[in-house]
Amino acid sequence: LEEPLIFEIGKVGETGVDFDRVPGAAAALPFQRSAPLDLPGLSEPETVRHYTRLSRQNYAIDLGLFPLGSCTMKHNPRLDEKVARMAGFADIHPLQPQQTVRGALEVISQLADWLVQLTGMHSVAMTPKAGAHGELCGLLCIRAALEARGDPREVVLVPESAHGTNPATAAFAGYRVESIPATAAGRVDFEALQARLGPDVAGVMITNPNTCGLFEPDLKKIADAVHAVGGFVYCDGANFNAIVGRVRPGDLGVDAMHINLHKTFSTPHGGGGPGSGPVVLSEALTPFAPLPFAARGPDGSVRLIEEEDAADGHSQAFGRMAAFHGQMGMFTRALTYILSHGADGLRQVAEDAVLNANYILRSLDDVLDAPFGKSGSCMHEALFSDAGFAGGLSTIDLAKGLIDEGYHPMTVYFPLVVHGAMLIEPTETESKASLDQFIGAVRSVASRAKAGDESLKSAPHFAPRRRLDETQAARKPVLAWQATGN
Amino acid sequence: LEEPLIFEIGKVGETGVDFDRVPGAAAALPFQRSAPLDLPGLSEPETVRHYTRLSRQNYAIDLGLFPLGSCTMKHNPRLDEKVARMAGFADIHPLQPQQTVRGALEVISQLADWLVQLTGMHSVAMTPKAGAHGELCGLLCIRAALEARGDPREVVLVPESAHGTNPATAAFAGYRVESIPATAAGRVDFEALQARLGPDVAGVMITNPNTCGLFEPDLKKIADAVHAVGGFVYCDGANFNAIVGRVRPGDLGVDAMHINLHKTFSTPHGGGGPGSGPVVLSEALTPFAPLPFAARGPDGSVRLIEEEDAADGHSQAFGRMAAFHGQMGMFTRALTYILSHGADGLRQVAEDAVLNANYILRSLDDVLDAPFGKSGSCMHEALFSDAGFAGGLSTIDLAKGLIDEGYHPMTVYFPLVVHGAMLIEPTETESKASLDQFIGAVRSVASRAKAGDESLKSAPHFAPRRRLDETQAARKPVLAWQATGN
Amino acid sequence: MRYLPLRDADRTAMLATVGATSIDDLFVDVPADARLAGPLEGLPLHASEMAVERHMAALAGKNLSAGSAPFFLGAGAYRHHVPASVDHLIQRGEFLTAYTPYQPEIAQGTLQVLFEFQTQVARLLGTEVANASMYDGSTACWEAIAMAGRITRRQRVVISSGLHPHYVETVRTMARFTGDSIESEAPRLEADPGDAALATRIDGETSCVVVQYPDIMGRIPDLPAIAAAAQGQGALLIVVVTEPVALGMLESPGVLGADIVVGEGQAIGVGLQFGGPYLGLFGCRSKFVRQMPGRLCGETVDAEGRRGFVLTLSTREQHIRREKATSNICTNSGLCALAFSIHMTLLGGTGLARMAALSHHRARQTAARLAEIPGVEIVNPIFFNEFAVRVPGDAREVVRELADRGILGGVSCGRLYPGHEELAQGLLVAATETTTPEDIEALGTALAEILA
Amino acid sequence: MRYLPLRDADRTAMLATVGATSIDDLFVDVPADARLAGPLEGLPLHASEMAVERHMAALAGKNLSAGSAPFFLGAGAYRHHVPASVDHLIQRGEFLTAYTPYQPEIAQGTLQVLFEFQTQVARLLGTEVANASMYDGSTACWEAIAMAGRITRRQRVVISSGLHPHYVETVRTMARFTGDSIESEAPRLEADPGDAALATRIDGETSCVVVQYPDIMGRIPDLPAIAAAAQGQGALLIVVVTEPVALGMLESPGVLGADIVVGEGQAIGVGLQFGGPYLGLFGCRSKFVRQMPGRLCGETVDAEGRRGFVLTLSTREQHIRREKATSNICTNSGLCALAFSIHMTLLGGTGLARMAALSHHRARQTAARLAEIPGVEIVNPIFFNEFAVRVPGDAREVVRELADRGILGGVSCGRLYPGHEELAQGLLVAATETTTPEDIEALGTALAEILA
Repeated sequence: LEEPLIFEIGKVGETGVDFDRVPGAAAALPFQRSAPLDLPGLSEPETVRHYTRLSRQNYAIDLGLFPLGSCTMKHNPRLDEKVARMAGFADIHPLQPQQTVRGALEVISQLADWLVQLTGMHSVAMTPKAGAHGELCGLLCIRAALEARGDPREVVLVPESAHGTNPATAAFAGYRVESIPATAAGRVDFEALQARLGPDVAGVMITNPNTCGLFEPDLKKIADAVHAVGGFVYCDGANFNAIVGRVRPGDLGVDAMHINLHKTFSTPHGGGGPGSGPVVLSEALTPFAPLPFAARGPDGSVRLIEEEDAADGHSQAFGRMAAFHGQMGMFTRALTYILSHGADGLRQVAEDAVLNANYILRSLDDVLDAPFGKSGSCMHEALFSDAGFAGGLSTIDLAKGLIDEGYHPMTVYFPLVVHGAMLIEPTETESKASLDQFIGAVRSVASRAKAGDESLKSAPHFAPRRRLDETQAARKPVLAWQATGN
Repeated sequence: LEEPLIFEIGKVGETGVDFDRVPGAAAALPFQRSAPLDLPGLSEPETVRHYTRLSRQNYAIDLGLFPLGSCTMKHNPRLDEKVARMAGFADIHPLQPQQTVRGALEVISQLADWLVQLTGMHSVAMTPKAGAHGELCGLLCIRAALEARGDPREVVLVPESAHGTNPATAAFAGYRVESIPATAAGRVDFEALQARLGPDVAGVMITNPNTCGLFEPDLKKIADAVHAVGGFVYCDGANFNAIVGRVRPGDLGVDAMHINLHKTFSTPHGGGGPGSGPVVLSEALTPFAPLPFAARGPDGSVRLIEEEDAADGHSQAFGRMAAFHGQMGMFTRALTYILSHGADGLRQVAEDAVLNANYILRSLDDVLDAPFGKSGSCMHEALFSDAGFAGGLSTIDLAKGLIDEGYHPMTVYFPLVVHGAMLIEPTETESKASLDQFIGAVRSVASRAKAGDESLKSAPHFAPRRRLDETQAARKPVLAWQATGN
Repeated sequence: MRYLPLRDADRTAMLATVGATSIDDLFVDVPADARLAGPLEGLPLHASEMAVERHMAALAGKNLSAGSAPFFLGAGAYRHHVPASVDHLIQRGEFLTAYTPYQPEIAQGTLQVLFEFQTQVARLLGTEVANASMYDGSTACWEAIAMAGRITRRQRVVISSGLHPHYVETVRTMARFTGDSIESEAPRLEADPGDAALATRIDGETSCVVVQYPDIMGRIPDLPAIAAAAQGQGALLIVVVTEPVALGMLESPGVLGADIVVGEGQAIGVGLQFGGPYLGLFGCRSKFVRQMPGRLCGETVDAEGRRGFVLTLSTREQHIRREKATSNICTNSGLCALAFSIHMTLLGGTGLARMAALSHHRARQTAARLAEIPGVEIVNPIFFNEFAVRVPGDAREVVRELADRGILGGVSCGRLYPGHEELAQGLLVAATETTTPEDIEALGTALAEILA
Repeated sequence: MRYLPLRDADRTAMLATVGATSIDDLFVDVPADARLAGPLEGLPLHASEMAVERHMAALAGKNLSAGSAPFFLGAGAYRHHVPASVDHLIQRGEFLTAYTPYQPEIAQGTLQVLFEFQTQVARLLGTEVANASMYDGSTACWEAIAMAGRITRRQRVVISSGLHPHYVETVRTMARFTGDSIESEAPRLEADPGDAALATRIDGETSCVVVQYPDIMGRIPDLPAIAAAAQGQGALLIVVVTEPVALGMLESPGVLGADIVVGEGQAIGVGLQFGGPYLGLFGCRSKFVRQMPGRLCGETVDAEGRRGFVLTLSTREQHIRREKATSNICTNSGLCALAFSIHMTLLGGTGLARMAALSHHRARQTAARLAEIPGVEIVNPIFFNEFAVRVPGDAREVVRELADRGILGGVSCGRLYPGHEELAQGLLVAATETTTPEDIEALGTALAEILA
């Protein structure tokens, strides 16, 4: 049965919510609406059924391994969801008097303490709303620091293999982006980087472990070189899951790094957010952290520093990243996750994540080309390419073939530095049995791809939909029901 | 992907639950276990995935119309689930001092008040755990009343069309069961019943509306006749959904009736329970109601009458139906449901349930034989037979064919008084659009059945499983994993 | 009316299809004088979700929840920590809003769960087979007695004094109408569970002996000895377990010789809920399987040879056998069985053992603290997680005074055994892994104050 | 460690497959002096679910939740009743644990929801198109300004004094690095929203005018007049809505002439959550669609011609365009958009109108009660569900004293505009359908006492 749109199910004029009647005379306001909005209201039975049915057209972690490289699709503990729904967290207003939200401020402070210690940094800006927002926060701190010393600069260096958010963020922050090439071993080319450094370079943005799933062994050397010319090092923390508890970025010279709470600390992805991107900062950048922030006073209690207090010793704060104080709902989940694992468990997370990825790398490198696999182990994700596929088949066909095997595909065509890239991140929450079953499926589809099996071209065959026409969607966009636009 | 059993996923010796370590010396108890039980423990990710995947092999109300006649598969409001989980209801012990559970006793009392008023009866025994348990409670009240007047009797009369629980219950209560025939119009044969009445008859058990989906117009006459010979009338309240708010069984002479809270008052069926079967009682049976019960005192507060108080004026109570005080979790849900609908909404429930059933009856009686359809309207469910199917096809084949259309089948081969019966109860929570779609599907399969379409014999083709071998299952039962028994 | 999707325009169109002029036409079979003209008077009309939620929350707020107080109640209902994932999973609509799996092709989720549940329960109880659940422990206990009667064709039931008094009452009620003779007596406040005396009551007319393990006072009866005594007379041994977590530490009753083992499964996965819904566990020797009450799920294959599960042996059941059924049970405790099974899947045998060990440890700490209080005597020093203490004076009064101090201190024997003055000083105290040292100290301090 | 399925035996076997002797071998690329030898010191080790739950519950218990007090806060975050089914549905694993729908064949659930969401938002805002969500209202506001700059190729931004000060601060922060000139000032405690003065500030270099509707004081600006003034100079009108429920009663901004409409969607379906995650709404004229930030879902067909949905126009986005993208936004507020959409699906236009009418009614009742108090002045008598009052003395102090009495009485202007002494007497008071007459009386009584 095909599921219709809500506009095809319900009628305008009806509603599925009961309200008490308003007694007395009708209101008279300027620009008062003459008729209710033309949106249908569905009864609860219709609503529950609609969304339940729709949900079943999705793939999700709860259904199976979700090997999207760099996205860290790991299990989301249900305790975290329960805690986030406690009335004391879910039902408090951001502008309540601080005396009535002591526990909330304590959550922010405890989480901040953990993030600082796990990264070996000096402080953390908690308010960014997602990873990309955190990148922006970090770059704005760098920019504020440079401006504070009267040394505005123009260029940010970004490796070819970076997430698209990195150059976009740098551009949004007003910088010119220049690319740094990669070595044959999939790392930043230190020589090329060093050659480009100069007084116009505000900083570099480096992902570590990088998007090839490899640790950047030269990071400390790079940081030293950047610092030597007065620049700063921004680290994209998307892959922190691979090293949490084993390496502290602060020990490698990083000045700023965002942490995707929905990756390393397992807040749910929810079909595309919400995220949360706290940014840990070095001592040099700390004075410029945005407002507001939670500060623990001498008596141990936590206070929120907002605009009204900023004048007292926080005057270099560069401003505000968003209204209110950040993604509280994600903070409670992340803190719950962190306390569940503890210092030992988080270290185990990194170890198991890396072990699982290497197990996949070695179990597939005979059927799939592993561009950097020969040179050693990987971190938390295994990178392959479509080299060797026959019959014009490429990465997309293997990906769609995997759907028919019951799996979500890996990240495809990223990083850009590898042709037909396939980036597999199993995460630490998959069992060996689960990996073995997945490996079997990939081997099967890979063999077909190498044999030029034509049927892969039209895969998936058994999903809720066959391949969708993305060209048509973009050429004449239909973005709302019956309102075909243009 | 086939979902393995938990015993095939997990390993014995592992666990998915963390506990603090027990310090100090090990315990020494008699019969202490030498090794942990041989049950595997799965990590939370494995567990969540296992049950999520399994759940998707089920059909459910949340997925579509669930037309099981007499089972009243209506929408389960989510507010009811939320309320039942409030700590003040979910996390209280049945033997807490009464001073600490005033709210819980109030819930029982408020629900009891509603049930008494909606049925026009005198009192209600709240403790029975499900409908069949309520039947037993009602019959035991009758038996206690008869014994109290020194007039034990031997026979209970049950119509042919009754649910199997009726005769089973009567037998369990120590009675001999005799059957009453049905008329051609699908009602109890009053003449035959009257002829059988005598001083050996303890009572009759009648379902109203009956299992043919018809109201018993002679119920009052029957009750008068039964009372005239000193017997009692038990009414099976499984179909109360059809008349709630429009008819009070108490006005028709009923002495006892159980109410399936999971039918009329929409507590969830949960794949087979829990149910809850409070029994409303006439004045004559009230003194014999089982312990414990909630009683409102002169000051308006509610007290639980248990064994310790029974001596004071409750000495005729026939005993206890079960430990503790009944299905509290279902009471909170049912009261929430009742308060949501109110007196007007409950009446609308009956009206819409009956209207929906008649709409189905009239929309299908040209393609399916409706044995009692010609004589008038039905109540909340529409009865059809497989008369006219060709090629050896019967009710089961239509039922399985409906599965391939995306629906759960109706109740089949019940009531027994109709050959190849198909009993369709749409309930009031289906929209007209939903009914129209279902009617279309039934019409389509019915046409194929009348044309003798061979492929129906092997339906379903598109379900998680094809037809299952029930004979093999019963001949050599395998009731536990690897413990093949016998 | 947010749960009713029909609109007035729909109703009008449908009445036309039906050929009725008004809804009243469809209720013509109802005698005129029994038709209600409108909504019942004196009752409230429909209300918004917000209003109903507030009303119910206000009632909930009048109760002192176990989690918000030092809590030591047991006596057949135990408070253990249930992982958050359990409640999350049982709320999936496909489990919550499904019916009994009568159409197995589209109910394999529920059926496989029941098959796994049966296996878990059978191993826990130490029996060869287990059914797909009963209402609760007390009704399961009666069903076991009735089943023993069918097997032995005898009617004399010998019940240990250690059986939960509500269970005894339930059994007595049923037996009053079936003619079984039920022999039981109240327990004593002493360490000896009375196994020897029990054995002497068994004779050649005894259908079964019913023993609770651990018993209502927390004592651990000698099952092998009782099994030998019963089976020597051709009687069956029925063992009742009201705290299944005990079986994480104690040997399973089936292994110790029980013929039928029933239990209250609430402690695992289900929660307190003021007494219901709970979960009846039922296991027995496989040779008795056709005399078992309740639903059974069995393994089979589908038309393509794939493994699948169905409800089976339904010829025992009321919907087929009618008055000749082994029981009248129909709806059981499906969702509670699911919750139990998920919790048990997370625990495994090892987790259960750890939960049991921690519960036992907390109970021992509690007993040690209470023993320090002048006038308080620990009745049975050997126990799993529940024990009886003797207090000076009526324990009912002590419980009330503890509640006044915000402490839920245990179950008084006076409440369980009204009229038994010899038990009035008895107080049953239970602990689990949820009990904290602070809870124990709070109880000890308050009790010392009350008794001072 | 309950979330980690690997066991030591697995690890050993897998290390063998990998060809490593220990896990350390896999971290060889990490410089030796940066490798941590063991768990970080001074931090706690892993804890049981029960222990963590208790810790977090204790923290939650230190907060005064809105539902447990008379509650009158707004100022950009509103407390409305969210039906229980909303939270039930968003917790389905298939929604909760899915990723951004990059593989549309197995993500039609999320994609169809986004398409429905876009349609609902577009109709609500009165725009032709809407995107699939932004982080929140404040960041959406900045994105709209940046988009207006791309469209007009101008850099002068005129901001109404009625825009939420956090939004102004957010915009100022971003503009500090992009070179846009931001012109704004604090509002006054008066009934006039200052539309006329705003219009005079628009000139031929103005990129856009940003107006909040209703504004921070609850006043309702004259959008058609401002639209005319802006568009007459070639500038765009950006309207910001922080209380979307207002649009149940007030005409949609797009209908009144706005070119871009952004909003905070939190009030519908999402809840308070101490400020986040919230939900940015973003709609505009369809001619600007290729300049829009954020994800867009579009309708298309699959290889068999069936209707389906995909993310589209991604050539605007960072993962394709990199530094030339219209925004750096990647993860947005998918789950909040789902919650909003479900709540809106239940409400429909009619339910939204009723919720708005009831909220307005409660706010009027609140204003009437407060007006009775000597010394209290209602600043703006025309409002939707939030209004400003002038109290004698510093409103911050009044708010604190109300909190001491267990009442969450509003947001002081002093907190929103530190340093603006002329606003210190201002208190913003909001009501919704969750406000009861008892709440209103409690506020009135307490405020009268405090001011007495």
